[in-house]
Amino acid sequence: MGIKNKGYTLPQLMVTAAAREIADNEVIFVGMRLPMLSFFLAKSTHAPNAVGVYELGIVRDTVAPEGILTMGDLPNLFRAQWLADTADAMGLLQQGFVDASFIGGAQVDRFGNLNTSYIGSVENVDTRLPGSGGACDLASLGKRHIIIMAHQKHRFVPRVDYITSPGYGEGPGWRQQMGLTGGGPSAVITTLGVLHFDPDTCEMTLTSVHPGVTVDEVLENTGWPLQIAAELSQTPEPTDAELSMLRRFDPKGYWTGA
Amino acid sequence: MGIKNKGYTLPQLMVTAAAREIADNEVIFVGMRLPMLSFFLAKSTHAPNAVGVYELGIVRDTVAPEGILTMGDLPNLFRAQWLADTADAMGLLQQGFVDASFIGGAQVDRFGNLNTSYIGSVENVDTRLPGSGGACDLASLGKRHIIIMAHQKHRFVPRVDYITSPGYGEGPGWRQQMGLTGGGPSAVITTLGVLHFDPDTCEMTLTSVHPGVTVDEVLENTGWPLQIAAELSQTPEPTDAELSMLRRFDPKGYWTGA
Amino acid sequence: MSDSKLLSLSRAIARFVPDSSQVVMGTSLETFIPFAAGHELIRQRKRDLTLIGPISDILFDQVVGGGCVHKIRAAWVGNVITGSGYNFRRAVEGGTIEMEDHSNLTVSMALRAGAMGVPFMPARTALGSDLFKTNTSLKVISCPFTGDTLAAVAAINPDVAIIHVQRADEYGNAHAWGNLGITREACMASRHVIITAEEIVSPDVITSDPNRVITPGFRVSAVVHAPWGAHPSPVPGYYNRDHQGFIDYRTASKTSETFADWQARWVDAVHSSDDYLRLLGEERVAELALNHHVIPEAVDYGY
Amino acid sequence: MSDSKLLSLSRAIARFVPDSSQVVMGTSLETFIPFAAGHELIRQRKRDLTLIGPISDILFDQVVGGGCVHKIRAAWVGNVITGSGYNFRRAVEGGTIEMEDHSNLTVSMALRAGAMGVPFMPARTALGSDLFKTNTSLKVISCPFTGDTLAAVAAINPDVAIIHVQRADEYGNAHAWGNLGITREACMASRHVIITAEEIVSPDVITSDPNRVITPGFRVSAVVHAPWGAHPSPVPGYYNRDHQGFIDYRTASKTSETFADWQARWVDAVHSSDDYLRLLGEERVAELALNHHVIPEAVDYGY
Repeated sequence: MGIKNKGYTLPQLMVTAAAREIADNEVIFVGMRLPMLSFFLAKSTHAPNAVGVYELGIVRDTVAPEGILTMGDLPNLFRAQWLADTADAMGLLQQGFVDASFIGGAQVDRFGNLNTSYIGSVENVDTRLPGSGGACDLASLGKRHIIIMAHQKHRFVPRVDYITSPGYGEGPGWRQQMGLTGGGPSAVITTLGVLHFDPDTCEMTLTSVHPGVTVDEVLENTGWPLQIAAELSQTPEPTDAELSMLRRFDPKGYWTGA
Repeated sequence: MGIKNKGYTLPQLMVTAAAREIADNEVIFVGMRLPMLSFFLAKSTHAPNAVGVYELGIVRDTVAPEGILTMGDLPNLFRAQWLADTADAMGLLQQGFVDASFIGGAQVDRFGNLNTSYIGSVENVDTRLPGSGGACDLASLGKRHIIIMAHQKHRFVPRVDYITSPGYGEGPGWRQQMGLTGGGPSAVITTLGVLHFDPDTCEMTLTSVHPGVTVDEVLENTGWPLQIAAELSQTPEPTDAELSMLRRFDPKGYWTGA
Repeated sequence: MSDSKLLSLSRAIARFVPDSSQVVMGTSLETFIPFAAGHELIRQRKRDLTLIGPISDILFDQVVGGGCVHKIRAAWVGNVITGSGYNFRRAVEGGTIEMEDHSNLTVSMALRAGAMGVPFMPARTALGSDLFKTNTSLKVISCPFTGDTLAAVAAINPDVAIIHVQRADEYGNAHAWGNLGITREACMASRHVIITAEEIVSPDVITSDPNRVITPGFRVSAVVHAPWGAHPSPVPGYYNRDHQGFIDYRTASKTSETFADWQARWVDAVHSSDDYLRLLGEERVAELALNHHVIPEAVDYGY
Repeated sequence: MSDSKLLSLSRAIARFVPDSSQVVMGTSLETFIPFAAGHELIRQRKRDLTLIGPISDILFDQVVGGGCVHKIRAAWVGNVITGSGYNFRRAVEGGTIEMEDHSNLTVSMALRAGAMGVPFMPARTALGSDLFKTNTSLKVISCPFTGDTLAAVAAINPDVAIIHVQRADEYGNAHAWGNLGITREACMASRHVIITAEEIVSPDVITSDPNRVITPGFRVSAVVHAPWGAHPSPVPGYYNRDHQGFIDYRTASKTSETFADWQARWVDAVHSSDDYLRLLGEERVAELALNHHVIPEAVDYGY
């Protein structure tokens, strides 16, 4: 993958890239795994006033005082701003108070539709995945969402087998037609690079590649003819300060270890 | 009114009669004023396991430790079983967990429809009354409700000017037709007697007169030809035990004074 | 941490309740009624307000009497222990205010719809009633699954919720305990939330018990220190209901003239909670104090 | 006061969870997962259950592995920190269980509809998604007021909710603090509620803080004393999450054979919370203890 011996791991690079998608003062619906670390990193660096909303019924504007593996670990409840119901968190989301969220996926397509439910078909299931959780809600209702996933050809497919979390569906105008009032995916952070969505075509477009990754490598691992941005950059590496933060949030390297 | 010098007041008689409409173990949605006293009296005598649900978000299975004038007086919150939302109380009601409730009214008609909103017409208001509060919900959703009101000809009218709280509408089948899934008024406790509803015709029928009240007096004060039960009785008088309870719940006689 | 949202009552009302606002208040029914804030609406001569609430007790009657109200969307307006609200009666009978008649359940569902970001909520109440005649926020619908006849209640998203609580920090995080009525949905549904609080406390007090917080601080626009701000209604942990205040108000509000006197004395001449307490008198204040206490069994939010 | 509802875990499950029941559990998502009760379902060889919940973590996977499940109505089934639930995968891929695919919001709305006694609730989520293909409880509707396209979610009224809490009295009044997920609506919507509690306390403890009660006692059918009943998930005030338990379970559940060994050791051989704690070992139990404490600032519910 080309980032060995650079002093950081691939997950650390991805978490850092994802954190940069968060602006200060934003309300973030925080998902599990890497997204949680991205939120913590953003809060501790450039977005100190970001507020975190968690689907299990937590709002907090501070980082948990100790490394945690799930959003329900007790340090994440400790001195929270609000402990409430899932519906309360979802109400904030559905009203449009959530600026951004992060979602992982097993399959994604050129319009950012995500599948975390069924590989194969519903009638003839090859692989059953865990399902939506809150992902479908975040993809439907947030102002924007950021996708984080492994960049592999069997995951980056022309058309997902099942839409768990709607992206731009079949292209421009589709969300409005379905009744989705706004939002849609804004970025995809992968193991190879960062992609954004073309505002006109709604198509995923490669905007940066990770250090040591070539564009050809990205194209080979994408199941459709991928659009490349005119100004393609290299994904910025995590700084030492970011890395030391990340080690605090994930002290055992459970999520971001090599 | 004929009950002077009997050692109890008319409101005390009415509250006692209303209390007898509650059975043990029932869940009662407790309204303001006399109904609250009726519930307390029932709980302290023949219905010790009755549970009280209050629209402001209180469930309690004990009587408030001190006389109160509103359901929101702090003694009614003291050691409550549940302090919650109005919607929680209404959910119990709408699901069908409430056995009985009490409603007052300014106008009632032969089918038990109640008006606590507009006298005259909506376009040309003679008198504006306070409105529904929770009464419309109780009348719509409880398994049964008991009406408590003054028995006067201008209040007992052939057809109410405005249906705030639906009774049997225009007669048999009306509630089902409107989409109301059950319930309806079961009794009316008035200043002159007690009335129940004929299961076949849904019409209000006089079943007992208060001590010293004649049937003619009731008929004169009713705005339509009132049905009289074949077995007409006299409303039982409050016992000494009931009266002493009532004095505890309403120590200053605010509701039940002469 | 964000900037402080602590404002004086007059600045909070001036800034977040312009004329023609839709205002939800009195959301806990008989408890926590934000009288101090309501009186400030009158003092500032607000005009064309729409008042939203469940039963309101006498607060709505006062604001109507102050000439501030264009429309009421509520289930009940009056004086809980004495009956009619006379300013309200005069205004409706005189045709000077519009009325949207709710039940307690429909107003709760309207705000829950607002809080959940959906345009309506279904209910089984009010079917066959005349509320449908005087409330265009109600429609009869069929359930898409069962075919049941239902009442659809249109969402209400007020411009501002005015909520009285026991304690809040300066960032808008507020604790309330006691019955909550429709407070949670009112806060969630409203564009702005003004918190008036018996006490302003440090954020550490609030984060010591996050289950008591009624709405997240980032949704709150202003925090006001308003001791005795709910008198004559009760506030759990602080003071009992002052029944005499409601009984006196009944008499005072019987005519427009007597109401004007009441307003001059109890509203226009009052410029602070100290003024108000002086008017009330020490003896009356002392009578409302709690004499029996229940301190909850401890819990631990540690890790 | 009514009769005591205190039962042993085995009697509560035997009595209130017959075969073919619709069971909602795991309602607080990652916290308070009622593992002890779930294991009792397996020990009693329940059959044809329908499991309802939001994310379930590994509890649903275990009950599926135990052969108790006919259908799942949930948003997510797996192992939060490791990914897939292998019993669940095998069962769906093998066609032995039916699936109704929800999102966290739709399952909450389904239970809120049940709790409010209405046959559906509207939402704006999942529109355009394939959840509509694998969930007949979802339909597309138009708002009767705005014409907006909405998702209607059909009500779910489970036969029984199994809820783990910190403390309860023997009459079914229970305190829970922490994040509550969909617990409130699950309790309200269900015909029966089984409470499993870390501690059984006197009613005075519960009535000292009525805002912490999750559902009124008269709606509860059974109360079970189940210390450590949510392990390896965390319980605020009692113990931290035992991540190793989830990691070990991942390995143990990889094949049907290894799962059978796991079930024999961790479920079938366990007959009490003492058995379970012995199996866990003192050292591991000690590691999960809280080391940092936050005791809330006091409040007063007096008068």
